Amino acid sequence: MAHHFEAHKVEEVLPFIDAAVSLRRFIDEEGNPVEETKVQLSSELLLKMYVTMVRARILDEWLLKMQRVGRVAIHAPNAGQEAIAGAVMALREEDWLFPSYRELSAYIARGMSEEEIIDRAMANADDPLRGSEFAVYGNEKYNIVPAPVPVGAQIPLAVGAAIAAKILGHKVVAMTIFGDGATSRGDFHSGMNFAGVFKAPVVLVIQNNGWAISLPSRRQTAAKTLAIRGVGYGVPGIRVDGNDIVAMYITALEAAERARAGEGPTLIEALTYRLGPHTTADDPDRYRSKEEVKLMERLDPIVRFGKYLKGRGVMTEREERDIWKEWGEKIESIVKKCYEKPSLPVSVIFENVYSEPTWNLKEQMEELEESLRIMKELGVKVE
Amino acid sequence: MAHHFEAHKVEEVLPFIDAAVSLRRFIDEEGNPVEETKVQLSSELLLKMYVTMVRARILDEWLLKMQRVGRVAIHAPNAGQEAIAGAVMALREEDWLFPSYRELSAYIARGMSEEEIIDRAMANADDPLRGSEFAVYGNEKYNIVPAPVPVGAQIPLAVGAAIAAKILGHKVVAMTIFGDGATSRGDFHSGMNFAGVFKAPVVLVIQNNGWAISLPSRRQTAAKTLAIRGVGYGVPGIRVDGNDIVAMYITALEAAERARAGEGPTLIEALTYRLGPHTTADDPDRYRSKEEVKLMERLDPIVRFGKYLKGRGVMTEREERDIWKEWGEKIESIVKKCYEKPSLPVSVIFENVYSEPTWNLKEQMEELEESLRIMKELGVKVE
Amino acid sequence: MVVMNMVQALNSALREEMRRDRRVVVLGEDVGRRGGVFLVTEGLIDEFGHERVMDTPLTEGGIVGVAIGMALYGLRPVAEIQFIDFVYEAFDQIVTNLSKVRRRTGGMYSAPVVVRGPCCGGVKGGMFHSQSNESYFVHTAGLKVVMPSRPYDAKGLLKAAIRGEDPVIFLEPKILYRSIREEVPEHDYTVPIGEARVVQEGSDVTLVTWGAMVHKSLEASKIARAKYGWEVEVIDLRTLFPFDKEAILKSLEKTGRLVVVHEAPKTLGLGAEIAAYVAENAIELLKAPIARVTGFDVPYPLAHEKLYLPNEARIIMALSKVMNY
Amino acid sequence: MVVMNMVQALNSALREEMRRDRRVVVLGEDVGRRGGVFLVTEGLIDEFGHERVMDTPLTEGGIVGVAIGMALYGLRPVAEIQFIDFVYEAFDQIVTNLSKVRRRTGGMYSAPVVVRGPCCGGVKGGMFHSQSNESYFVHTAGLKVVMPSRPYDAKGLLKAAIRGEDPVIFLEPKILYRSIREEVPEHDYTVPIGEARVVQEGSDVTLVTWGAMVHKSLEASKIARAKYGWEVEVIDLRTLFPFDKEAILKSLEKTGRLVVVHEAPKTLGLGAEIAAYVAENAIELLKAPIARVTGFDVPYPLAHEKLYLPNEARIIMALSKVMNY
Ligand SMILES: Cc1ncc(C[n+]2csc(CCOP(=O)(O)OP(=O)(O)O)c2C)c(N)n1
Ligand SMILES: Cc1ncc(C[n+]2csc(CCOP(=O)(O)OP(=O)(O)O)c2C)c(N)n1
Ligand SMILES: [Mg+2]
Ligand SMILES: [Mg+2]
Repeated sequence: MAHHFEAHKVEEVLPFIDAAVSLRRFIDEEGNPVEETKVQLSSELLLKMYVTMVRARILDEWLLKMQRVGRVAIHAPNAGQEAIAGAVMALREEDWLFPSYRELSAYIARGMSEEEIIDRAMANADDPLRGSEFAVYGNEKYNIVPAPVPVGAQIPLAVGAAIAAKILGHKVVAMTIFGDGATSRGDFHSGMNFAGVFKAPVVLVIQNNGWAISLPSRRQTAAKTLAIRGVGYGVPGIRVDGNDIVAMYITALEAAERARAGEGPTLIEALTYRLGPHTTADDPDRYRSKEEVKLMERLDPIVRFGKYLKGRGVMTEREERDIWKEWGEKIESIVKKCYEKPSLPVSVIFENVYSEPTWNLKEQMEELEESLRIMKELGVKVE
Repeated sequence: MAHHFEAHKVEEVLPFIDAAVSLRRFIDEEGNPVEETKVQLSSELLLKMYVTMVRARILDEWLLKMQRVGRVAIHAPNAGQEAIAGAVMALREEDWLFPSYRELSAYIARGMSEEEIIDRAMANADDPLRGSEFAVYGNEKYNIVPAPVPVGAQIPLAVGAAIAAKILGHKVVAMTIFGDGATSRGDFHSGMNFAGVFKAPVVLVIQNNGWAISLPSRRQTAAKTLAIRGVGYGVPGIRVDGNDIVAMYITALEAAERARAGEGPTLIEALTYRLGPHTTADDPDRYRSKEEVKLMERLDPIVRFGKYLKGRGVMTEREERDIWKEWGEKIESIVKKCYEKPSLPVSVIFENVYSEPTWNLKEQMEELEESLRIMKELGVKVE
Repeated sequence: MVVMNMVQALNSALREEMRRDRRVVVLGEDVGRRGGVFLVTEGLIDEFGHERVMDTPLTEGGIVGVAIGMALYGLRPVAEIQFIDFVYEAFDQIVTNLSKVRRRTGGMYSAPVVVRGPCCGGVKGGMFHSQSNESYFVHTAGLKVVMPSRPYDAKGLLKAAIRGEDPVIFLEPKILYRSIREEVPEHDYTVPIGEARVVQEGSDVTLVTWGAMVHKSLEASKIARAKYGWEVEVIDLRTLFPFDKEAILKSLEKTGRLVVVHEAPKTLGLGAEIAAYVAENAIELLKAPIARVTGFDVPYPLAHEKLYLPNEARIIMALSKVMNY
Repeated sequence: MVVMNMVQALNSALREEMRRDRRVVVLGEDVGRRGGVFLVTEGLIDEFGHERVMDTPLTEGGIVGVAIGMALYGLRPVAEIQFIDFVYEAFDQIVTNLSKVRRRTGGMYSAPVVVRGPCCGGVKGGMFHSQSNESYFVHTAGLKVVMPSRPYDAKGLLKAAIRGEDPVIFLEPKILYRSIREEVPEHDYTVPIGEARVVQEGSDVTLVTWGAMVHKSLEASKIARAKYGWEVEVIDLRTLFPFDKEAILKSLEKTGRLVVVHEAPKTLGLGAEIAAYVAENAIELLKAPIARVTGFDVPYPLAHEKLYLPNEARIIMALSKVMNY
């Protein structure tokens, strides 16, 4: 099978190297500060950012492994996109998050534990989403509404939640995260337009990771940037280096504060890069070159932020090693623990369709129970 | 019933008086030239433009009357928006048009006769669309694809036709016309984005007539203009005075030539005003003031263009009167002729669902025939 | 009691619920200043203001999607689709989020949105102002589907829908908006979702129907009684999902004959499910084939629409078929 | 003859049709360089170039809408929906334009588009990669709906769909993509739309099914024969609309018993229409109730999906029900 590559340079793939469009960045590729932040960030916060990304990276690797051995249905790798945590850390506890399916660091940033995430990924007995779907995460404890798998379908939900908060007089902001691919859907259009018209307190973050499966973002649209789309809805749009966690944090903080102050929505285009395959079912070698990925690896948000922290004396080399070691061990033991958990009961099939089961569901539950008896009789194994 | 008006000035309703956004215009409100056209337009063409608008205006009034006496199901008044004919006259015969439901002058510009339009409106035996729907017009003779009533649903069709023409190597342009309201739909978003990505030879014309039923266009979106939306798709957008038929013609001509030359799509926002109700089923007094309409009447595209033609010696006062008289009489006699035509046969109910009727349709046709017999027997009159 | 038509009954249901519960909000195209194109929301903006009565941009997908988000946050949105024929842009939000958000969030979140709008034909509305598209919703697990046939039910069912914990698709036959007037209580009441109503008792044949066809069926049954002496039991389903199977079976025990009448196209119209349910669970009750009288399997026609819709003649043909079997 | 799996059969159908007719084009998400996520379009871009094999932006509404426009102009587009669960954004274009454009233009224009995509469950796809949503299309007048159960039919039906004058929704059970291999002719052939296939003859009971359930039903019928001596006639519907009523009635004349098996949820699944059709037109043939074995009326579950899908035990329960009546 001959793989068909387009002759393109990295500069074409990764819009954020394109000098023709402005890009907000606080830390450069070598981990040096670019622009002085107006907000003073504490070392504690900076370290928390680092640890959050590390935890997500380790967890991501585990989920990949778990998928390979059949303990997880499908995983959408996060590696390279961990700086989204910065945007989420700009939210307050009472704010709401409507993520997509590639934001482990975002959940961790909101307080979700690895155990909760792994329970979800395995759809075991402790799965808060009760085995309904793969690759999506959320929990009302953290005001995180799990994503629908159809991409972008969460966007109008976030806008609606934001409008609701406004109507009720709550000072609550909704944030939604979605990919460059999702910007092509009607949901993006209607969500953005409603957000503009009703001045919804919402922050819309595009994780422009260069690709939507095999479609490069510059083929997703002929627009020069995605941030510029804001203009068409009367919504300010800003383009940031999505691999610079400080830029993500500060930009989202400003957007959230604008929203909270009643000044309406902001569209943030975060330029990042998906280092792994689209999902564990994907084969990226069919559509992009290994050289491209290699080149992009040097923009790894964790490495870069690590350099920054070390360069500014916030973290020592030893502390860095300890963080990786500590979380590597912790997560490994959590995985082991989760492996031991029982599966969900068969009854989940009929759960949560309505607030109370309708008569047809009751009839069908009986049919299922009867069939389980027959299966025993027949000696048929179904699951 | 107290009618609820917002306290707004005409300047707020009609974006085209807003000096903050540039507006292309060749003829001012008093009928004086504003900018010299680069293209020389012949007197013949100018007169044709005028006559086309007059014919549409007279026909519009007839359709209103015919609706009132129950000979037409619903009519969407065109008065005030006739200059759209200019955009359509910029097309060539081989080009395709995907209009909406408020463009009588556009059909006339493409060669459709009043008789054809009235047959359609009445859904009589000569209706080319065989009584399938109201308020929409089209005919393959003129490469006009009748609109679907769900607004904006024709946009991706026009883009698709344009892409097809390009694939087949035809030098054919597709034009689509739709309202300000339609720009909020997913179809606008996907159509624009495909047009940009595939450089489709398509001209997209927004008839921004200030209102989508009761929603003023400045509430349809928070964007400053609709033309600016083009930026978000890499499609040039331009704002023209949609009541200036010369501006419409020249802008569309440039756009069509760009498309034909392989340079891709153009978005044209034409600022106009709907002088009448939304449809014959509407009551605009519920949402806009009579004063507003009165003020807008002075922008009537026909009056204005008439002044221009007279001012430049292209048409005399007498010629003007004659045109109105001639077409008034012609159309009246056409209406009378159409009144005499028989209705469509009952069999249209089952026509054109598939290329050949499927078995269920044959069964159902028999049921219908049987029921017609029974109705006779029972003495029940259904229609 | 006040005499009301269906528009007034719906308007009073909305008004009362909005007064009762400040979480109830209304959104849609032209629902504010215009009061809706059929005036179902007339005057609400004056009483409740534009935050709770939102005139939205022209996007059904946006309206339903945003309504779901509002419901997740805790509001009780009533989203109007100006004509139910325009609901399809919202179909993704309906299938993906509205019907599944309780399920896909493990029961942590729910979206008790009412999506309401005028449906069905008979008013020369043509292809896109006449559709009876209830099947799409009935087939979608997670939704409830309602269609009233008279002002009393319209008000009581809409209140029940707004108060319920599940999403409801609320379909209003526009031909009935002003054609029927009846007494409607001024005190608070609801009509429970899931319960049919026996509109006319009869011992010979069970006729299950809903919406405007209730009235057509009553007309036809009058002719049938006068001409043939058949006593038709007419059941107004009112809730299309979950439909009241008990009421149908109970009637069938008496009559042994079943006719279903609906405006929607025949193939996979709800009549199919009712017939299948009976053929599966109660075939022993049947003395005759099940007959369906429905709209034809064609896009709704503008010309000759009266012949597209089930009428007395076709209903009587079906009654004869089951009576003379 | 060459031995092929369904992916290869579909790929060869596309390739042959694209060679035969330059109006045939393919569009969809990742259909070009990626060759589709299941590789159904693998290699086509190399042979036919990116104008005829278009990688599109991520919008199903746009894909179908643009495909319709292409068809109006004269092309024969084959639009891929990456998973049929994502078709809903296109539902407005499907209902409003695809199914009605011939009708609403008085027959002047038509849109012979094939909308194809992987459907159905069994591969741990969860809620949005497993749906069997054929009912939405079968209920929509103007569409034809097809679902093959084996490579031979997949190729022949896809060719027939591409050559036909009507829009076709072409549903491919993804679990069968690589699980079945069989001989497929190298010469040109089509399988006519509208014709069912008797997969196994039998005299006791007629089992109507389609897609992956054909194979489950054959398994179950083996057990039924071995254990109870029942001879089950298994009919693969292949075309879901217009379905082959003759084939069903002919078999019923022999057996007098009907079981329908499908993955889609029960309420208004296509089984309902088949049951209703028989209860309406051929009840005299029936010796027993009609039984349906279907997916449950819930969003497709990730956990325990094998218990959601019809299986041998449930099929045998239904067979007993009609055999022991
Ligand atoms: C509506 C819809 N269509 C198709 C898919 C299949 N699909 C899953 S992810 C994806 C690409 C998404 O790209 P993007 O939005 O950029 O997010 P990323 O995967 O790059 O994070 C596609 C086509 C889907 N999930 N939803
Ligand atoms: C999808 C859809 N939703 C709602 C309607 C009902 N409707 C008909 S026209 C209209 C307003 C359209 O406004 P605009 O696009 O500005 O066109 P205009 O009528 O002003 O020419 C509405 C809401 C429709 N036809 N289609
Ligand atoms: Mg992406
Ligand atoms: Mg308008």
